[in-house]
Parts: sequence; structure tokens; C-alpha cells
Amino acid sequence: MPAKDRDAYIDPDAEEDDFSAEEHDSVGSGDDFDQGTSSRGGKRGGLAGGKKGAEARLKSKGKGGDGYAWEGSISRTWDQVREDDGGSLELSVQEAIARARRKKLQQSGQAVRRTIIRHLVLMLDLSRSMTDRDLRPSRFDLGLEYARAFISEWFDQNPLGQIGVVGMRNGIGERLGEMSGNPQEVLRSIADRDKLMPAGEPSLQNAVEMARGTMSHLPSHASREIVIIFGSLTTCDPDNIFDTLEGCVKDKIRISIVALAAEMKVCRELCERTNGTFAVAMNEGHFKDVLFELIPPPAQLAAPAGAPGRSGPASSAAELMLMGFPSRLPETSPPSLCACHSTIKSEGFICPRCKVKLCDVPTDCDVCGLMIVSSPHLARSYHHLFPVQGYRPVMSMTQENPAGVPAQLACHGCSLPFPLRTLDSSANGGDAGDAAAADGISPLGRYRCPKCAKDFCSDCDVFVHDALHVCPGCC
Amino acid sequence: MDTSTTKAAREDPPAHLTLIVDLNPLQWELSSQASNDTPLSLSQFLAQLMIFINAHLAARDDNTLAVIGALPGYSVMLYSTDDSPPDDEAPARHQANSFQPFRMVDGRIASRIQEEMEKSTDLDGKTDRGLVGAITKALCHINRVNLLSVALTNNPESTSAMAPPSSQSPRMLILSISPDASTSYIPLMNSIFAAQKLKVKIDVCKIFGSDTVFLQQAAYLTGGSYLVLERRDALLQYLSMCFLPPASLRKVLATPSQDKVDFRAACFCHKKVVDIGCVCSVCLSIFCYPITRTSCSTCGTRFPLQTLKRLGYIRQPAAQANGRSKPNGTANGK
Amino acid sequence: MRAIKGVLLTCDSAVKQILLTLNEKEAFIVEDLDETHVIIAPDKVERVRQALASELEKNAFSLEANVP
Amino acid sequence: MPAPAAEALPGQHILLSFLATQSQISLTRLYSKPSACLALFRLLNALERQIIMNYLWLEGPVSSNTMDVWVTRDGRAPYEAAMRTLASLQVLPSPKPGSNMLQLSPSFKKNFRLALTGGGDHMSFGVPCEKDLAGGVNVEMLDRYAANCWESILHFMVSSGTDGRASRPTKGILYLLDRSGLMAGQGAPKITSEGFQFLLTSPHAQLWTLLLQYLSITNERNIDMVEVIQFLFMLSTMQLGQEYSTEVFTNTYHSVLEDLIDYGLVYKRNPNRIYPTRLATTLTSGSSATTSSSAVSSQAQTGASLSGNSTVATAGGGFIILETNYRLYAYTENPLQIAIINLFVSLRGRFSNLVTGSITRESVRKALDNGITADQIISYLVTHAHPQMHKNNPLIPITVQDQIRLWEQEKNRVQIAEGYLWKEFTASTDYNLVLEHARSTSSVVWENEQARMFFVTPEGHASCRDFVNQRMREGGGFA
Repeated sequence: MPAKDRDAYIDPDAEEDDFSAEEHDSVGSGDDFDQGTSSRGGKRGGLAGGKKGAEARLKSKGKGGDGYAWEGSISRTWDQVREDDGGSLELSVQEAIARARRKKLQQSGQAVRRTIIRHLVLMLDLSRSMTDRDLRPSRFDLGLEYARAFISEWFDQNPLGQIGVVGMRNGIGERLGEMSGNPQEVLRSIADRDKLMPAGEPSLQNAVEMARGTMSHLPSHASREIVIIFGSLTTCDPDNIFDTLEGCVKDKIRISIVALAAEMKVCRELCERTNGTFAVAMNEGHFKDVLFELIPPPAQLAAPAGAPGRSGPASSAAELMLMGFPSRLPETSPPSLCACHSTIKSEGFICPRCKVKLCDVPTDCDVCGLMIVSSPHLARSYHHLFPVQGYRPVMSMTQENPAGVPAQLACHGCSLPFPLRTLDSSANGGDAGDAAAADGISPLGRYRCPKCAKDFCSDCDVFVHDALHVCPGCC
Repeated sequence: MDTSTTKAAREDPPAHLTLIVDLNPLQWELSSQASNDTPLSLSQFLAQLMIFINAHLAARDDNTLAVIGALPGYSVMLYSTDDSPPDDEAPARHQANSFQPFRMVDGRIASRIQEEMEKSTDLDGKTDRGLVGAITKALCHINRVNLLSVALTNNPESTSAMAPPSSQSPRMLILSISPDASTSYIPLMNSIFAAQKLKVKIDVCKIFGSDTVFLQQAAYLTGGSYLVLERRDALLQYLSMCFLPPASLRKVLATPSQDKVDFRAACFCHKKVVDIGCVCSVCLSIFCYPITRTSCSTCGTRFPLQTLKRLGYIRQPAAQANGRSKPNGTANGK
Repeated sequence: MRAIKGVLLTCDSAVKQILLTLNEKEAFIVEDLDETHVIIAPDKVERVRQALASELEKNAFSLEANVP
Repeated sequence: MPAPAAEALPGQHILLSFLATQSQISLTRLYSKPSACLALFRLLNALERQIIMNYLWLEGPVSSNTMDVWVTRDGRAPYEAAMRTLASLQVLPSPKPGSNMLQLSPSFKKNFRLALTGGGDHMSFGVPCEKDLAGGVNVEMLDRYAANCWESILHFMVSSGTDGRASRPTKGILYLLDRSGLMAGQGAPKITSEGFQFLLTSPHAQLWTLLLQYLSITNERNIDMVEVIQFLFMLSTMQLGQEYSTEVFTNTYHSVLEDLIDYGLVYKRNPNRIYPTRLATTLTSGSSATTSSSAVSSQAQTGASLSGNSTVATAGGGFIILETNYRLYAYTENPLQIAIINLFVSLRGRFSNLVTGSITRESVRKALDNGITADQIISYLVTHAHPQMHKNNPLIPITVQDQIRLWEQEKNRVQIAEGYLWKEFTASTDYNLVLEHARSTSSVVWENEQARMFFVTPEGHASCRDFVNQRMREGGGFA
């Protein structure tokens, strides 16, 4: 896979989401590991924020031993906040948030080809190490919570995908949920917390082999991915795991790991060889961020949309699929038997080919095998394929506006007027202006669509790119 | 007594209504022609619309309103509650005969529509762009208003931690007269999903013209009502019965629901509505079946030969290949 | 068969015991019905109420008194 | 609460229950003003409003079945309640027996349509005047004025219980307070327990309590009640900050106007011109959310007391912080608020913008003795909680809430019921017979089968005695 591909997919998020970025090294360095093993208190500090902060806290906290739960949950708030010169906190927080948002936006917008039909095995570490309480309330509970959120969000963005769930405990892989395209079904498989109680050692190899077996029969146009939430620092394998790795590479399975403890060589190797991502969660928020980075469909190839002929190696996996678009029967229609559960129901969807009634879409028709999707399902994925171009920050009204064109008074999206004077850059001096420019923040609070040249406010900018996926000016 | 009034106030949060008015002059011209069973001209319609707006504002002091006009090729915000009020008109005796807020809102909307209609005298402009633009603008506006109310919540000055951020329970009502435009399918669908995320109900009232499948889906997917005006002389009755009640009331007084929703999609090659189609696995473009091409017109991917064979590939005569957005030289690639 | 005018006091059993004690000083109970009910003379209600309140008040302790 | 003419249904505005007791003729006359129709419409709940809208544009009567089909299964009960309310207000009179055709009252229909469409020549929304720029009258000033007037009344009530330093309000107000049972005693009136309860309710509720009382004495004063209501409704549809001419007012309006100026609903600077204050313009909006942000921020104190209205969440000025150790900090310097807090808090210290104190058994006892209930104290604390408090869940520390309720229960360890004890039945049949009768009148307070005794209320006693006597006369056997 070309390096470009990885760039589009991996987010250099380790630095980005922590606001005191320059205070510590990139994720998963060796130091981090040492701290994690040497003392519990140090570990928590290491996760919480920069190492300097951690050391300072270690001294003050050293005698207190483990500390109490409530200490842990509040100890993080100030990591993210730094006073600006005037001593005001609010501005720096808001700016940091705005910067993070804008950085995220800047990455999208380039036309990439993405895998829409995805198959994913979500692997949960259910070993004893998950009972650790360095993430609140515990690694296990937090992991479970985020896994559920991950699944809901994943299906929201990949309506045609399927997820299977595998657990790792007592040295074996446990199949918790079969591959399924129904979010409810997948969620049900990890709904019962008591059945998933952590025990024993994890085995990466066993679990990966199990996942590989599940996905081996899949057609070539579908992606095969494994996402592992890994809390342990060991793996208990029956055989050479690197053989498994070779197998995964051969089968084009992409492995991504979110480690909760520290970096392990074997984990990074698994990810790097298979073009996946590896990340170590530093704290609760960061855990969620790195996990959710894995939700958008991975880019397959950095070819601009609509450019013909430039078919890369991945295009060999392209397929044409026959799909049926059903019509929905109203609740008032006469009840009849459905093909999938043989129960009598009045509402349902009619397969356009064999006219049999089905309960829910998307599904494969039980009679003729046609893949049945509703057009909204397909449409849900379109925004990945036709992303809105990123807006450029407007730096100054005089430079950017061609003479004779009056400046827009109100945001083209929400129609709320722009502030007449914003964050007055004159007061802060040129310094602030430069810094803002580097971060892609407009001092005027205006962002301009390169296509339709309309100005938008920062809220609408984020909304358009995060949720709407349509530029109000261009459409 | 105090607690009881408090409770009643809680059950019934202020409502936000965004009206999207289709102002396509061509369609209104058609609608007002005497050859129709019940001709309805724009001015008649606006008179009734104003009363509907007044009824919405009358219900509660803090009900908010935004009106967006969809004109051929563009859309424009006509009125929004957060606009600063205009300069005071000279008080006059006749003003004692109407409620001041109504007078102000109605006057503003009427004059803005007048302005816009004079600007766009071009009768055969494109119809579609305006509507989707209006919907996206409406969503941006609702999003912004939501954000503002959240900001207010976090502001220590106000004490509304108890109130959910979306106490506004926004709704959108599209008064449509133009037909579907298939080119706006993707932006419209994206808007619908954004509306779902914002929990905005989209109501659609089709005042003139045939059913629009896309708006039907919009109403269905967001839980709103879709209504084709059967008797256009009773517009006001329809509006106040079906589109005035906020979401909480619709649990008590039913509003018309759709019996059948068409979930078919338009194919990308001929913009035909299809029920079985071929879908490109890379970009999910829909093509009609049997397939007439060897590569995807959207992403340029070439399809494997055996698949084409399996799906009954028909080599298409070159003469028929016009009228689609086909990139050069890909149709006969293999 | 007989009907007598009176005031029905409904109370908990602790209060009932206090009432019985008070009754020894000054009889006001007309009929002792059960654990939680007594009938008392209508003209003595106010007196009983006050006596009971001051009796209960003896058992209430407050931090206030100790804090300046 | 001083009882208005009728008990308010839960969630219903007290004015509506008052109107429901009025004659059809008065109501029809009331609906002759479009502004009155509009104001009444705003007092109704959402469902009732919607039902009106459904009927408003229909020309002829409709069969009730036509409309009923739209009601969902779950909505049946609220729908019927709404229809009852509308019928009692004569807005949508119930159909004549034997028919099920419904339509809005013609007078209401005509004038509410006029209110929505504008037009006509009824002058019921007030005749605005040219702006008088020199006057220095602005919204803030009006808010201050209204708050002063209203708070001086409340302050007088509070201080009457203690030292009575507050200035005496006018005679009219004193009479009203006396009539409504909020204060009692000639010469130097004292606040009653109803009065204490009154103080803890929201300003909106307080205002209407007094105004209803005002309406109920219109008869003695030979003022036309319908016109008074019309005038109040007219004020409620006026705009804050706009000056209105009084030239078109009727005599009734003029005489009422003087009283309303005392209450702070109206501000009068020039002859023949008035400004409605926020108290007036929010009379029928049922919510204070319209309080302008300037009022909230620039004068947090007056804003708070004015807007501590029905919508708790939007009230701009919570100022009370209550800790789990019963300590209370109130960020206020408003004497009225301090006086009210003093009703149930033992205050310790006073600073320039802060009063501290704690909730103690004694202080709550004192409040309970004044007739204030535990729920009222708690709801007052909730309503006026400082924004910081809203981070807590529950808002008021659970220990404090429980303790206040326990203190209330402690006070009520003995329940007292007057009545008669029936005893010494010779046969159980006699006992059962009489008891059966007493039960049928549901007057049995206590019974004991073993001892053959039961206790009945005085009314039940009379009925039982008659029953027994009759039975004896008829020769029915009593042992």
C-alpha cells in the first residue's frame, strides 16, 4: 500500500488532541513504558498528561500511594488548560478547541477512494489486565462503553458493513458475535457485562487466527479489518505469531490496535505490516479519539474522483454488485408472512425481484439472494465519496476581496451576521496573527469556500464538514 | 399552584419553526392559472402563510421563526427571529388594531419577498438548486441556534443546566411547488441525514405539482409529515391542522402519515428511477441493469470482465451514449 | 349502643406512651382505643397539644446552643 | 393559597378556572375584543390551542366525530380534558343534547380571526404614541420601577410580622391584601399563614392571585368585571418600552388604571400616556423567558425577583447556594429577598453582597409554624438556586431536603379528627348494620370489629343517628 494511503488514514492525532502537545514525546515511547511498569502513580500521571506534569505530581502524591478514585478523575482538567499572557483561560481553551477542529477538517476534502463495503472483527481484550483502574472507571468498563459507542457510530457511517466480535481471555479467542450487518445484533453480543468479565491471559495469535478464519471467504471487493482494544502487556501464544502476521498480510487483512497500557513491539509490527494504525491511549478522552479515528472508511487509493484510467492496484478489487431497492409497505397494509422469520406482519419491504416480504433492510433476500438495500442506506455513504472541499480561512478583508465586490455581511450558511470586529489582531500584534495563520484560523472568523467563494462562520464551517457534507453555497 | 404551572411550562418548550417557501415564479405562474381546478396565486398564498406564521408566534411569546425563500438558482434568508428589529415605524392609530409583533414580522417578510421577486424576473431559471440550498441554510441556522443556546446554558449567568440543549425542538416546513430535480439527490440526502442528526423534523406540504419522491423520503426519514394539498382553497386549514402542532402534540393529535414510501433510487447514468440496479463497490454509484458500461463513471474503476458477463453486459450503441455525465473514453475501455 | 363526642388522636406508639404519662397528671383520655389511637375530651385538645409539644421539645437537641 | 373562585386544575392557569365560573354572557362579551381572544389563547395549553386552531377556519359546525378520528389512543384523556376546558370557557361550547356538531363561539371565532389577520377597528391592542425621547424612559428603568412597586408590597407583608419598618402601601392594596386573607387585623395588619405561602410563590403567581382578588371585588365597587379583564388582556398584548395613549380608554379603564399604577403594572409619566411594565406585558405569556438579557445582567437583583417566574430553568437570577451541612449563602442585597430567606433560615452574617446563614431545626420550625410547608421551602430553594448549584444532582442536597421534610413530619406526629365514637353495641349484627351505613356515607375514620367500636365524622354521626332512629321507629330490631 502506498504511503499516501496511510497518511490519509492515520491521523497524527497523538499530538493533536492533547493541548499541551510540546510537553511530551509522541505516543508510546519507551519512557512511557518504563513509567507504566515502575509505579502505578507514575503510570497514571503518564497517561494523564505530559511527563513533566507527571513527575511533579508523583512527588506530591508519592506518599499517598494509589490515591482515591475521585482524585484520579479530576486530576486531568488542568492539563488541558494553560493561561495565556493575560491570565485568561477561556480564550486559550476555545482557541485550542477551534484549532483542533480546524486541523481535523483540513485533512478531509481531498478526493480519495474509500472502501465502502467493510468487514470488521472487533477484538476485545478480556484478560486480567483489563481490570486495571488507570482509566476510569476501569479499563474493562470504559473499553466496553466505547466499544458500544464505536459500533453504533461505525454502522452509522458504514451502513453496508458488517462487524463480528471476538474476545480474548484465558489464552484463547472467544467468538462473542458472528459477522452481522445489524447494529442491534452486534450490540447485543456485548450487552451483557457479566458474561464478559475479564480473566486470565490474552492470546493475540489465537484471536487473530479466529478472525482470519471468519473473514477468509469474503469477496475481494470487501475490506477485511481487525480492530483490537488491547490492555495487556503480554500475549500468550501457542505458536509463532509472526507466521500469523504473514498470513494476514497475504489475506490483505488490516490490523489496527488501540493499546491501553503501553507500546509493544509485536503490536506495532502487526499494525505496520498490515497497513493498520497503532496507538496508545493516554487518557479516557484520547482513548475514545484514537478508537473513533478508525470509523471512517479507509482510503483505498489516492486517486481524484472522476479521473479515469488511473486505476491503481486496488482497483482490481472493484466489483459491480447487483442490488435491489425495495418499496416499503405501510403499517396499514394487510398482514402477511415474512420470508426471514416466518411471522405475520403488516409492515415490511418487498424484494423487487421475487416480490417476497422482508422485515428489515439492508439484508440479502432469503429467496433469491439479491442484496436488498434502501436508497438512503447507499446515500449515507456518499459523503465519503464526494467530500466538501475544505474552506480557506479569510485573513484580511482588504487582501482577499477583489475590488468592487462588497464584503458579505452575514454567514452564507446560518445567515447570522459576522461580528464587525473580531479577536482584534491589532491589539495582539503581528505575532498572534501569524500564529493564527499557521493554524488555519481566520482572525476575522470567516472561512471561504474555494468553489463558490462564499464566506462562512466557523460554526457553520465545522457543521458543513462534520454533519452536512454539502456546501450551502455550491449546491 | 406554582409547581403546577411550572410543570406545564416544562412540558411544552418553546418551538422553533423554519419555513422554506418555494418562490419559483414559473411554478407560481402555473399555479395561478385559471385552468386549474382551484387556482392559487402567490399573493393569495402569502396572505394565508402570514396567518399561519401569526398563529405560530401567537402560541408562545418565545416561539422562534426563520423563513427562507428558495428561488431559482439561489436561496435567501427572508426573516429570522434573531434579526435585530428594524427602525421604528411612526406610530399610527390603525396600529391599535393589530398585535405589534405580528405586524412587524409580516411586514418584514412581505417586503423581503417583494424585493426578491423583483430581482428574479427570469422565469425559466433552474428550480432545484434553490431548494437544497434553502434546506442546507436552514440546517446551518438551526445548528447555530442550538450552539448558541448551549453556550447560554454553560454561561453562568443563566441557569438552565436542567434544560436540555435542544429545548427549542426545531422543525422545518417545506412549502413546495416545484418538481423533483434529480441532480440535487445527493446533496438533499446529505441534508436529510444532517437533519436526522440534529433531530429536526422535516414537514413537507406539496402545494402544487406532482409528488416529489425526494421530499417524501425527507419527511419519512426525519419523522415529519408529507402532505399533498388536495383542496388548495383550504390551504390555511391544512396548514394549521397538520403543520402547526409541535412534536409533543403530535403524540396526541395525529398528523397525516405516509402510507407508502418509495425507496427506489435514481441511477447515475440516465437518472432513471430503478428498482434493481448495479452498484459500484468502490463508490456506490448506481447504474441501471443490465449494465451498459465497463467502468464506473464516477470513480473510473474498471469492472472485472467476468462480472460484466455475469450481469449481462450490453454493448451500447454510441448514439445512445449522449446525455450522461460520462468521462471520456471509459465506456469502451476493455 | 352509645355514641360519645370526642376527638380522635392518631399518633405513633411512642407518642401514645407520652400521652399516657401526661394523662396520669391530668386525665384527658376518654377512651384508649389501640396502639395508635386514643379519644380525648374535645375541650382539652389545645392543652394536650401544647403539653405534648413541650414534652417532645425536651428530646430535641440542637448544635446551635453550643456554637456561639 | 387564598382560594380563587374555583380550584385550579393541575397545570391550568388560575385565571382560566376563574373565567370558567363566569356566565356565558360575560364571556361572550369578553371575547368581543381581539386582544382578549389572543391573550386567552396564550393562557391555554398547547393542546387546547391546537384544538382552537383546528376549528378556527371552519365556516360551519363540524361533527365531533370528524375531529375525534385525529386523536391517538394515548391522547384520548388529555384531549377530553382539553375539550372540557374549552367548553367551560365557552370558547368551544359543548353541543346541544342530541347533536354532536361543534363550532367555536361565533364571537370568539370572529375576533380571534381578527387578531391573527389584523385589521378591523377595535383599538384593542393599545394606541401607541410617538416616541418621547426626552423622557429617559427605557426598558431598564421600567423594570426597576415595576420591581420597586411590587417589592414594596411584598416587603410590607414580610416586615409586618417583625418590625414593620417598611412603608405602607396604599389603601387599595391594603384592602386587597386583607380581602384575600394574606394579611389580617385592623390598623396594623399582620401577615397570615396564607401570606407566608404567598411570598414563596413565583411573582407571576403572586400577581395573578392579587389580580383575581381584585376582579372578585369589582362587583362591590360597581366596576364592570369584563371590562377589567379586557383591560388586563390589552395591557398584556402591549409592547414593553412603548408608550401608549389613554385617550381611547373607557371610564372603567381609567379607574382601573390608577390601581394598576400602584401595583407597578403600569408607569405613567405624562398625562394621558402610559407605559406598560414587564409585569403587565408578561401577564399572559405564561413565562418569563422573554426577560431581556440586559435586564438579567445589568440588574441581576431586580431581574431575579421579577423573572423568578414559572419557568424555573430560564429564570436569570438564582442566588442561593446551599451546602450539605445546611449552610446557606445568598448572593443578594435585596432587602425583600433577605426578608424572605429570613423566614426559614437563621441568618448569621451579612456582607455587602452576601448573606450567610444556616437552615436549622428552629428556623424551619418557625416557618412551619407560620404555615409554610416543607415543599414550599424546597421549591423556593430550587427556584432560586445559584447557577453553580445546577451542577449538582439533585439540585438541593438530599440530606437537607429530607431533613426539612422530617422536621415537617415531626411536627405532625399527631393527627386530630373531631367526631363521635360509637361503642357498646350489643350484637355484632347491629354493629355491622350501622357501620355499613356509616361506610356508605364514607365518614368512618376508625373502626375496630373486636371491640365493636367505630369513629365517625360529625356529619357521619348525624346521618348514623337518623338512620338508627328511623330504624327504631320502623320497628327494625336493635337489641
